[in-house]
Amino acid sequence: MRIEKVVVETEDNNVKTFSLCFLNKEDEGSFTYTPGQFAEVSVLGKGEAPFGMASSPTQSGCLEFTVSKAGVVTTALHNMEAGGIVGVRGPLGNGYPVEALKGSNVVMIGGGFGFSTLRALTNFLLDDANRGSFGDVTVIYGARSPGLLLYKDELKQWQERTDLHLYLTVDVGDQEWPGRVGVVPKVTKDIAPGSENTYVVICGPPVMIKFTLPVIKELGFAPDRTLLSLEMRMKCGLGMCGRCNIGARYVCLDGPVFSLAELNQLPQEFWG
Amino acid sequence: MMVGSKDWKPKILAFLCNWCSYAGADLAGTSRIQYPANVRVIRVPCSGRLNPFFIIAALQHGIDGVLVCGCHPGECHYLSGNYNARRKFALLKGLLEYIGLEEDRVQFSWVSAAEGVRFAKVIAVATEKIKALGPAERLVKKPA
Amino acid sequence: MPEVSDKIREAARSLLRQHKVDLVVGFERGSIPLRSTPCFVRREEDVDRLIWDSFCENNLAKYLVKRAERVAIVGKGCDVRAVVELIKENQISREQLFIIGVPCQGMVDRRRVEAKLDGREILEVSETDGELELKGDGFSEIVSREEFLYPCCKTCTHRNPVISDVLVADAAAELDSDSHLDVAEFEARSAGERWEYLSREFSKCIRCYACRNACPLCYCQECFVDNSRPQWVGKSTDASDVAVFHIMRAFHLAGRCVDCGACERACPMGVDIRKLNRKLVKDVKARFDYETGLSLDQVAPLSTFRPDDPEEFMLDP
Amino acid sequence: MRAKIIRKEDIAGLLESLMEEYEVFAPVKRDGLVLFERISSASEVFLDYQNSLMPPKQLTFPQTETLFGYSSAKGEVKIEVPHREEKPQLIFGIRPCDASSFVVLDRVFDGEDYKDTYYLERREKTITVSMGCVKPRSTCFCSSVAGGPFSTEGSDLLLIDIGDKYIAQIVSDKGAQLLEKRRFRDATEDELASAATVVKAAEASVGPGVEMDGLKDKLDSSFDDPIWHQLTEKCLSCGICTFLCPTCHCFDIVDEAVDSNGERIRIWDSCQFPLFTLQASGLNPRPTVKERFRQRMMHKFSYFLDKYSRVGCVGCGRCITECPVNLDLRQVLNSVSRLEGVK
Repeated sequence: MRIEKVVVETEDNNVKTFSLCFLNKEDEGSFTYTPGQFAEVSVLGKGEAPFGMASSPTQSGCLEFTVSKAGVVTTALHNMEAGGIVGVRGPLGNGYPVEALKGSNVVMIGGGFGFSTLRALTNFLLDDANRGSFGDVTVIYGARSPGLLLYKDELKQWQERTDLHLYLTVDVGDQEWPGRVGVVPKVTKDIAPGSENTYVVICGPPVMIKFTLPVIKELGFAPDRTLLSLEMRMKCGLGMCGRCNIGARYVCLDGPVFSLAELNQLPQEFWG
Repeated sequence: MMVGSKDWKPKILAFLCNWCSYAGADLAGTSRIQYPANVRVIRVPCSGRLNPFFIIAALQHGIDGVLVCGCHPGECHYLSGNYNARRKFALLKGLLEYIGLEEDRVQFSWVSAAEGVRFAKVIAVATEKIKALGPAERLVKKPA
Repeated sequence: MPEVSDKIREAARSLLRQHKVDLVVGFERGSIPLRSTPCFVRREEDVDRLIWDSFCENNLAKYLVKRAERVAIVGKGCDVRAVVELIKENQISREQLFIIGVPCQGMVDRRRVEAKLDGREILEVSETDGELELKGDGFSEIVSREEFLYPCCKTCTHRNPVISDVLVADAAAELDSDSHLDVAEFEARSAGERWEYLSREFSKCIRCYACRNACPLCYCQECFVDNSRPQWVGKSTDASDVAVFHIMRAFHLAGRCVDCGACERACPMGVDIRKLNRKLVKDVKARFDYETGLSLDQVAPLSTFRPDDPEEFMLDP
Repeated sequence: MRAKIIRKEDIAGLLESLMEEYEVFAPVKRDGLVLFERISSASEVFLDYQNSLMPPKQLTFPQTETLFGYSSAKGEVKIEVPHREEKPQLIFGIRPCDASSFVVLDRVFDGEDYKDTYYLERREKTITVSMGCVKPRSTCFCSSVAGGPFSTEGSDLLLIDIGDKYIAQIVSDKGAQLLEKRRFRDATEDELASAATVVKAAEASVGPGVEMDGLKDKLDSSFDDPIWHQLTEKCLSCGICTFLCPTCHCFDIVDEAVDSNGERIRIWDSCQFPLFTLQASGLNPRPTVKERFRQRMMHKFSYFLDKYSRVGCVGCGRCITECPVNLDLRQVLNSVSRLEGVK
């Protein structure tokens, strides 16, 4: 695929969003995905790495990936510009169970650049064709500082919408930051979203998930209505190479989205 | 290119210490002293900075000869970088020869900032020796 | 060697009873013939698991690196030499360490014993005064222990631990010096022959890294083969990459290798790993007059220099 | 049982004729090591062995394999999938444990969701003539894991040594076809009876190995038990047990390239290496030998059962004989089995 556009998301330059367009039109038609699924993006000469799609399938055309610079492949990607060619293998994984969410309220809780697939899910839910199928939509999204929030323009648009409750928070604010200050678990507790007929979807760094789960439990969310998108080191994405398993379940194949009810049945091996 | 082919020119990589040898090379250049042009130069802060892996990586990627130059003993900008390097190089050169690499593939020499003539001579002699060996074969990584 | 085992237990028991250490690292009986296995004793009642015989082949210094507990190690000559280097490299402190020194009579090369029996499986081994009795289905054979010592035990010059807090046997007879004849013999071959021999050895390597992981001095948090930025060496079984792995593994041990042979004993494929290590041991001794793991005071050869170090290898046109 | 008789003196001739049709791989003794290698003459074959040091796994799942090559110039990317040999391969003298390991690997690579064509193509063109074990090693525990010294799983033909001749038991159509073309006589009742005696004696001689009853439940419920630390403390975290294992299949995918020209290769990886699960963020869910060794046990004796309804181990015992610190899988599993106070 060809890199169409590169957007620097954060002030530290460490997170960029890449819009990728299909070189062949027929591939575009056959690449159907749901929010929460991921793909292996490869940079020739460097290797491939898995990223969740940050775009929603309701937005046709380009695929978007939000990439934090951390390893070999991500660094190579960050060095690429519009016009560059990358490989994409996917879609992989299960994605968010959008059919099951229909008719329910949805609370999304995200932190850091783990917010990318929740952004995809939000855009999916807000799409004109879909919005009527879901109840209240709430997004709680935190970053370490205002400059590290992703998708700033989009967040502004979302703030103006009446069919979405958006709560932004930062761990440490600055003079210009008008919003909340506090870590995601605490803010979630303050907002205390209702749990009745509601799914909560969580994606973020392990430490955030770890401290958010007790809050969610306290708020009365049932484990089978608490959904988490997990991260593990992956290679094949096909459930063969053997590294991303939690118990007998492969994050790449059976996940990355699991309900808390499912995870409770598995060995607690994902926090490191 | 075939071994012994007249047109074959060895690829030689020279790691030059910033303070002495690189300046020596510079002097050779500004003084218009002639020396073989097969050498690609990489400037390093000190011969002591040279990770043996730089040499190995060069050989793996098909460089025909590696030359490392630093300040003469007692003249290191960092006082002892070259002394430490000398111990490392002695063992490395011995080990590489021991595994069967030709003796002259990897060479070391001292060149000071004032020694433009010596630099040219070192390059000429090193190049001659590497030329005599022909293209590197051993340790070169071949595509699968 | 039941009396040595007894003395080890005695020392371990008293250390644990008096709370002088939290842990004793020694050997216990293995699960298969010709094997003894590392053993971690933290309670007095487990002390009787400790044994000593001709199969205590692992270098236990491996288990000391960055340990927080006060620990006693049952150490033969080569283990203790490695301990000395680890202390110098700040991987363990002398103060937290108690060395139960075992003058060593050399360890038996299980693979050579097995090879001698040519496919007949050994099911039971007993050991008496310099002899091993090997029993299997329908056979019983007695072999001399001495004949089957590991090659590194045959050239070992420090069977007696160089430092210790207690010794559990009488001093072992020492060889005067290791003349590295094997290295000299190899050096005398042509470069082509050397390359051919080592290429063949390296071709057996499956890159399981047992040699690295068994080595008491290989403790880098991230080994060069695991570095990804930069990636120094490829990870496949490509001949060049395998050779580079072995060359650099050996080089990283220059002046640090105590020639305990743990790498070679761990290797399942029989790669002649010590061929490289011993070259460096020889050169370090010849050039810098340094023998590894003998003294806590002597500075490691690559951390120091002499202005008049030999430089005959340098180009001086 | 359908079976033919092959006299021992005819084995060489059989191999020579097989070599015309197949790439024949057989145990060969080189530098004292018994390994499966491609043979060009029957005389190279070494059949007086208990088991090979390495299983012939690399014949269907090579340690290093090019997935595709690529080159890039002026924004044009070219991808090239390597061309593979057409000639079928025959593995002669493979032990029944190793033969059944192919069935284990099939479960992984011939998955419901995804198929690994690289493996499956090789597997498809592989025929196995296995050699039953008259004298199992003391470290063998095939009988614990639903195998046996004369198990036929994964074999096309199984040879049973009854002295001066082999009974060639026909296990699959592939095996039947192989013998059909070559005129061997049917085994007599007497010969079948002596084969049965040999088989029975061998089966009786396989050690107790691993107590499998209730093991999976014990493993699942003892995940956080401190025993895992005690059992694995001596582990060196090397890759011997995984690389010599006939069923270990974990791999890594890496690029070998200069700039944007090179290839993407698949190489064996090991769950015992710290890097295996290390994330780019620095987080490692299996940071020490305890988690890694436990993963290996859980994968084979619990997760595999969950996923594929069979144990992911064939009981060859290589991880026992070759472990540099004698960390014996049987002892580990039996210790877990005997844990008290755990469900």
